[in-house]
Amino acid sequence: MDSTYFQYLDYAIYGSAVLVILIGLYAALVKKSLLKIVLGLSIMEAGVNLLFVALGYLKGGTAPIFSDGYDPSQVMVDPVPQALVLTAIVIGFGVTAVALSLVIRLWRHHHTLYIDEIKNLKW
Amino acid sequence: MKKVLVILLLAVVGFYISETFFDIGFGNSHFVNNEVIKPVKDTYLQQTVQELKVANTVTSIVVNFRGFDTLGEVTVLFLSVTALGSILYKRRHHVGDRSVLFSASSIVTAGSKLLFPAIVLLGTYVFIHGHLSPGGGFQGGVIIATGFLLMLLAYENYSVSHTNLAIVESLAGVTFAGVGLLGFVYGEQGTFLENFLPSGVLNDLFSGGVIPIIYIAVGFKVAAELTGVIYTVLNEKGEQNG
Amino acid sequence: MVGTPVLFIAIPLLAAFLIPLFGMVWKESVRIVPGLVLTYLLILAVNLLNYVTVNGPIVETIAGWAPPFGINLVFNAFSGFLVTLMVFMGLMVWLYSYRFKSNVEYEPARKYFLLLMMLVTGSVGIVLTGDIFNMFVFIEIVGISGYALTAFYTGRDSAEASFKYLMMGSIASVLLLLAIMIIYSQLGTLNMADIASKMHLMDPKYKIASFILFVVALGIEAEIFPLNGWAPDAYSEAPGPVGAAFSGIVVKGAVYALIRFTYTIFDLSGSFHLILIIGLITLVVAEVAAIRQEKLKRMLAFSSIGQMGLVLVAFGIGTKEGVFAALFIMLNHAIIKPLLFFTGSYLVYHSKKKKISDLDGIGKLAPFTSVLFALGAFAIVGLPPFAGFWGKLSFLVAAANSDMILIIALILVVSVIEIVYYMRVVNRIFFFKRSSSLLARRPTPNAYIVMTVLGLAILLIGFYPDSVFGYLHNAANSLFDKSQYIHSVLTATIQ
Amino acid sequence: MDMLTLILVIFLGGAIVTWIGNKLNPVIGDLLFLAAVIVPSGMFFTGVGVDSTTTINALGLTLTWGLSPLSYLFSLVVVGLGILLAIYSVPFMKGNERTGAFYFNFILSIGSMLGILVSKDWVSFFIFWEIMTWSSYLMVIINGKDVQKVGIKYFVFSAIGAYAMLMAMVVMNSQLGSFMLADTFNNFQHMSAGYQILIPLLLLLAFGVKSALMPLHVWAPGAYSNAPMAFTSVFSGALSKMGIYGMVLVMITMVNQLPNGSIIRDVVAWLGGFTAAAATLWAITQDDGKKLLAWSSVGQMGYIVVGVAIGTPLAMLAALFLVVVHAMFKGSLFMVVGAIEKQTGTTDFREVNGLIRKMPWTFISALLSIIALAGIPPLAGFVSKWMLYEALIQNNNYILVILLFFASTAGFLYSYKFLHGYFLGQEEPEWDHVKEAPIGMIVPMLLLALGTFVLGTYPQLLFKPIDAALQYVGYTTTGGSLWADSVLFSQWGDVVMLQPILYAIIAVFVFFVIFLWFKGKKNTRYVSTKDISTSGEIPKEWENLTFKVNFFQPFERAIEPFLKRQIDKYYTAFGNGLEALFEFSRRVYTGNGQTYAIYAVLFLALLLLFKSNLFG
Amino acid sequence: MATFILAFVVGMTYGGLVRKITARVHNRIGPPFYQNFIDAFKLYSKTSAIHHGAMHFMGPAFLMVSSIVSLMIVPVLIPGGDSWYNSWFNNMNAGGDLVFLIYIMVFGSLGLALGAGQTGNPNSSIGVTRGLSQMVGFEIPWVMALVALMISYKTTSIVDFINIQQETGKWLMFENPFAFIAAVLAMLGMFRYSPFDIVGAPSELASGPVSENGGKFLFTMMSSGSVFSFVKLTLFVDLFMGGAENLVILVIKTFALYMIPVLYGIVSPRYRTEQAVRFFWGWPTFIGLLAILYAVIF
Repeated sequence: MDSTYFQYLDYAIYGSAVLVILIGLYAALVKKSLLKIVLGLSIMEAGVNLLFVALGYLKGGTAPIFSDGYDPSQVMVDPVPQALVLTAIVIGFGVTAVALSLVIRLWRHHHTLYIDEIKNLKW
Repeated sequence: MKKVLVILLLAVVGFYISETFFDIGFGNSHFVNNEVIKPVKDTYLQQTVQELKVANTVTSIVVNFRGFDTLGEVTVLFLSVTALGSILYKRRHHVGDRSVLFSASSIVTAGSKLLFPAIVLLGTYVFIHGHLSPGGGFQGGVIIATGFLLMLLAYENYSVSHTNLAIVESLAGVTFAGVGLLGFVYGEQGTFLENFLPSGVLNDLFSGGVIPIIYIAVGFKVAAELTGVIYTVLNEKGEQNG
Repeated sequence: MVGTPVLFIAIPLLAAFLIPLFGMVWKESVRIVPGLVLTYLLILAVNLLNYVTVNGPIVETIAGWAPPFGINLVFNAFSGFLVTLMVFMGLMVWLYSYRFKSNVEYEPARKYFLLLMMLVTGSVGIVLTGDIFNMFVFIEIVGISGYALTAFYTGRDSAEASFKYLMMGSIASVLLLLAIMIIYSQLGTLNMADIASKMHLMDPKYKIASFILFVVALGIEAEIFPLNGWAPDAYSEAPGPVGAAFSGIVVKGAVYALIRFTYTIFDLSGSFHLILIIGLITLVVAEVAAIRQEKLKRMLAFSSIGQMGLVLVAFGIGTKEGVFAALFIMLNHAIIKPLLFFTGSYLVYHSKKKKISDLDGIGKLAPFTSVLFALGAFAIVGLPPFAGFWGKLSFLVAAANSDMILIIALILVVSVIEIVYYMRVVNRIFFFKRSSSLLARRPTPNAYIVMTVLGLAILLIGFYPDSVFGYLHNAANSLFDKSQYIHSVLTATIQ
Repeated sequence: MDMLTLILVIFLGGAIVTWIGNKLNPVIGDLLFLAAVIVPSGMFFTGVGVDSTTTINALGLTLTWGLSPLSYLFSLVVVGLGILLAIYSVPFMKGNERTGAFYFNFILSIGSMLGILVSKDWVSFFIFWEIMTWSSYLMVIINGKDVQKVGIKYFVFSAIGAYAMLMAMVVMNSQLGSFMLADTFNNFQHMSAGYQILIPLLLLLAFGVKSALMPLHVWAPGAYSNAPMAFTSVFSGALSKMGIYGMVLVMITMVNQLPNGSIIRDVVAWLGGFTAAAATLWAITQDDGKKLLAWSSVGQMGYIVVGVAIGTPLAMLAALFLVVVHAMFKGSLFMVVGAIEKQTGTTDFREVNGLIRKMPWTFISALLSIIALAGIPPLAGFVSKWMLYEALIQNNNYILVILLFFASTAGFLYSYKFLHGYFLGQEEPEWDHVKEAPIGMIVPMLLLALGTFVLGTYPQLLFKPIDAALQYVGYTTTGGSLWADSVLFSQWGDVVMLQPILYAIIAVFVFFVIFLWFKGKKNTRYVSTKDISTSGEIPKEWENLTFKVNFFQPFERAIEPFLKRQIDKYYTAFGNGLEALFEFSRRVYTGNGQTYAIYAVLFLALLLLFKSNLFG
Repeated sequence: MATFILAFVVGMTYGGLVRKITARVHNRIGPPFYQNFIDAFKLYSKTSAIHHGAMHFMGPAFLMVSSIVSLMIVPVLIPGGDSWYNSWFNNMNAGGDLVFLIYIMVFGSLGLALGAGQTGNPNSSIGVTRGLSQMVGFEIPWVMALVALMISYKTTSIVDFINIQQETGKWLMFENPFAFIAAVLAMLGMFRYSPFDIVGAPSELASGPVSENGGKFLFTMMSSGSVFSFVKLTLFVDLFMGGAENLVILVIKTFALYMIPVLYGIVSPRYRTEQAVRFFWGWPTFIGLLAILYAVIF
């Protein structure tokens, strides 16, 4: 592929990933519903993973898999970020699960998901 | 007011982060045979082929080079299941009564009964071939868990016994940690999580030493844990409807 | 050599996976097994620490790949000291809560002890690991078990506290990942020693960005001031022993990470000052907030945040004496604050609102617990001849030797505030008219043992500080020479 | 083990053992208590020489303990008072539920005071100082009476002082690289000029708090009157003297080396004089014996501070003499109040009166001590006061002389008020049941009171140790002894010359007593105090004509404008303001999780924005 | 002893004269000047029937002690004067020290106060408090005056003062007039005549410290009081008027000095206590300050 194409892609990919992070953060900071906050958190993690995977890309790289008929001449993308992202995804899943269970608990306790009403602990 | 403040803050943060990453540059070419830094990935790539005879480098990294991370990650899953259990724990915990959003039609039930074995089979395939092809224990485990999810959604009274789940995930975890500890004994360097089995030949199913074993264990574990999560959450019915 | 550092991680994980199976066979085992594991770990830690003090740091490589390719664990005097401390505290917390949870059924008990063990393991892992991503994983382990333990009591506001903790925690993890990314993208490696050795190759722009992200991410765990909103809620709503575990174990891990990044990995000029300023702000705000608390455990939480701020200040001084003082304060805090949490949670056990004013004259009812609480209070405010004094003294000496007169004055003013609120509580306990409808709970035998051990430790360190002097000194030295760390890791031969 | 260490260890261990023993059985507790105080004290008198030192290594520091003539002088006060009060407090605390805690703190504070005196380096000095502080703090609040107010006030002030000392000592260490007292004093010049000013000020703050110097005195009245009287004797007699001890050290060793140290001297001296005068006025207005004595202790400390601050040999002599004497008479007076409280249950002048015939021995010791307090010859208070005046006049501090004269003259008022309030006046039927205090309480106070008499007659008993102490700290004498340049002892020829007058006084006194006795007592009978000629009519039994309520009303009216101003109020206002500020500042912790998250992002944004400033 | 007799006689006589003069000024006849002696003897011959306990005895004794001791240390005549009877009067003159004197003079009133308090008569206590308050009042200018003297002559010994005045031939009342004025104003209070006589207010019936005292007690008080006034006068003479060579001069000087409070008192109404205290802390103190300044400057 020609490189000018990548000139825009640089910004597009990183930018969109960062944007996803920011959107998630915004949701987590502003939205009033607990579920939306949890959603925001997981969106944030998704954005980070996206960014990380994009970071591992090499121009013209192929998947780092030595299955039959790969040509050693071709450069491979960085496998490490993928491995790390795998871990990160799973961890994110775990955290989200715990968060949702907490939301359920809060619903049990307060019968609302409106975060401004869940302020028994202050000062 | 608050929104404006947050947006401003996010603008600042986003600006700096994206600036940093734009400077790094997409497809960071400075890693390609960079002799000053000598990134570890090059070593990984060549060692994967030469030493471990594993086709999928990601797998080799996940399971062997950075197997310790994976152990921790499995632990995180395990913990999250435990956490779920302890957070949602209620004195009276009837197994079976769970919030039914809608009753599935007979097509769904029949179809899911049809699909379930296929899904499980696919998952198994994915994590058995984790070291050869894209995919691996996590992916396979998730696929299997989706199968269970399907059944749980389709059949209101479909139940998985917690005990079995616990046994499966415990055994899988024990396998992982035990294989790691066996590395002490049999590995020629005597380190944790070391590969002590013959590596075999590249692109062979029985290659890569302990990697397939560990990945299979991981597959079972992930499947069991995700199913457990789904099951626990499904069995949670809010007070409002019952 | 009796064992390798990786056992600190492997054994608990194995046990954690096995515990459900054991539980099916014999229910009591879910309480006992974690204790056994922790005991073994303590023995291991002590042996390794002595080994290390004799013949240098141990670098454990994993999966047979020498660093920087494989993940490695570093057990030198510094990390070893912290590990020993953490494991000891973990054992104490376990022993304390062994009967504490006797009134809950099998299921929660199993989960409680499992999570507790994993909390300790994760913190130990944070301290031991030599790989930043691996540290991230361990931080997450600690985080999840922390959320679960915070929300352990149903029916209280614990879920709310836990949710706040979780929000902050996941933001922290995102930032941590970003920071790791930046470093990896620049240096192509994740091994701390490797990073440290290549740090000079990195453009300061990236250095600064990643360092800031690290500081914020780890600061959330380490309860730095603007980031510590979750801490008081979590401390006060979690079960008593868990609060003790937080203050005695978890925070130590986070602070360790922060310090490791500041001292070893990054070579930024202003980083020490940043740590110093952050610590000062944290200290002042926390103590000031603590003086106005109505709830006992909340007050203790704020005070422990303040102590962590003090530790950061001591680290921020940036001299070897400063590090020594910081370690000493950490040690004291790890011994004293759990004692306060234990005794405090017994004292407020029957008062529903957990208010300090509910404690009037409880000293008559529960003399043993009250006396130990008073001992802890005296020690934590740094009155001689108790443990806290030596830490404070060494800190002040270190600060004075680097000409920080105003900081000394500020710290002393703050500790006057500290004295005020602790003494108010002690006065209420002992010298107030006993309020009716006041019930004290007799501690269970194991709680007696724990409190006595901690109290004796306070007295021992107070009267004979040299008993820990050597370890602290080695730890400070080993943190300080960075080149030795890098060298020992990068030339790690597979033993 | 070395003698000093052994003594201190016995004190410490004795405290704990006594506490436990008292939990077991009160009698065992009492015996252990007496043993734990008297045995090490005896060992101290017999076993410890002035030049014995011992060192202990802790945390890379060396703690050095030893005894110097100066500290020997003070330790006499501490140990002597300790023994007597130990004997006193056994009957005093009988039946009190907190006896164990009392014994514990008592032994601990005595031991720590001894420790302060023997410590030759700042670290152990500070350690013992703090132990003394918190043990006495526990003693102050042990009755559970307005604990939060008085107790916290005391502890906060002590802590401020102690931390000032701590700061000073670490700074000195960083400057001179040594914690030893001697090094810091000798190498004082080598510090930078700013520190040379800063450190003496800090130390003076520290010691001024303990010795209740005027702006820092507000803790004293409450603390003195709140503590059990058996301990208040130690408190005002010995514990406050630790501040004097430190002040002596600082004044001699540091301020003397300052180029313009005379300014500091004058300021401190003026503060002392002001303390003496104002505290005396406050004492006059009190209606409770404890409070009255507490204020008067503050006043007496003022005298001592003046003497120390002037710092001429004569003034030093007077100050140290007054240290010992004040310990004696004030200790005895507090014991008297304790006895009265024990027997009658109250210490309010307006409630008890006419105890003179019920508790004659208590009255005699009170009388002697009061005369000594008022500084009237032939008792010991006079000698010190006189030397003080002379020193001031020789040093041309005339206004201070006036101030002190005024103070001591006003002192007569509260002295009289004290005696009259308790012992004189009409005898009420409600106090008929009152008996004399038990022998264990009578003997110590009588001993102390007579001691003042002996010292007043033979001052040179005390001059020799004081002389040794002063020569040790570097005063050179002209005529062999430091009291040579006192009119009292020079112009009157010699110390011996004083005694004929005193003997004459005693002789005339005895003569007239006998004269009146034989001439008057013969064929006269005692009539109750109801039988008085109030305009001819005899008051009934239930009428109480004793004149107690606002006793010095005219005088108080005269000094009203002064009484309006209280430093205490300002401190309280300051404290409340701080608390309000704190209350406000902890509002950052709004219970909302999102707010905390926003804080986090805000912090991140700030760091990112100012990164160039942070990491240049 | 001779000193005592002299002091007794002179004091009594002055007392009698005062009563006479007062009466004259109030144009009454008044008692003869030897009335006091009669009273004294009468009182002495009386045997009192009751007493109020030990302190009641000690009070007068204290009073007597203070008056006699102060008499002993105040030089009546110039030491080493030429009169033939001079040797009768130097009993402890060597030790005439002002500070000692000040304190020993207070001693008596305190003892008296104690004795009065023992009786339980409220009026006694009231009188005592008034007296003590007033004492605090006039003590300040008095001490200021003395300090001024001490400053200017660097001694606290009365004998030295006398010698100085003998050598220079100038009386200190002219050397340092402010000191003299302050001292005299203080003396007004010291003698407790009107307007400062609220202490033992004679107009009310049987009140003040001396109430409840009859017979021997009152005799002792009277005599000691008269001795006291003599002592004070002598002290003033010694300090400000250069001492006295022989008795005649002494009598003249003392009487002249004595008239000041008397005449001032006769014509002026009585102050309340706080007024008195305020009075003493007003002008007299100011003058005392002037005296000190004067002494410091010159």
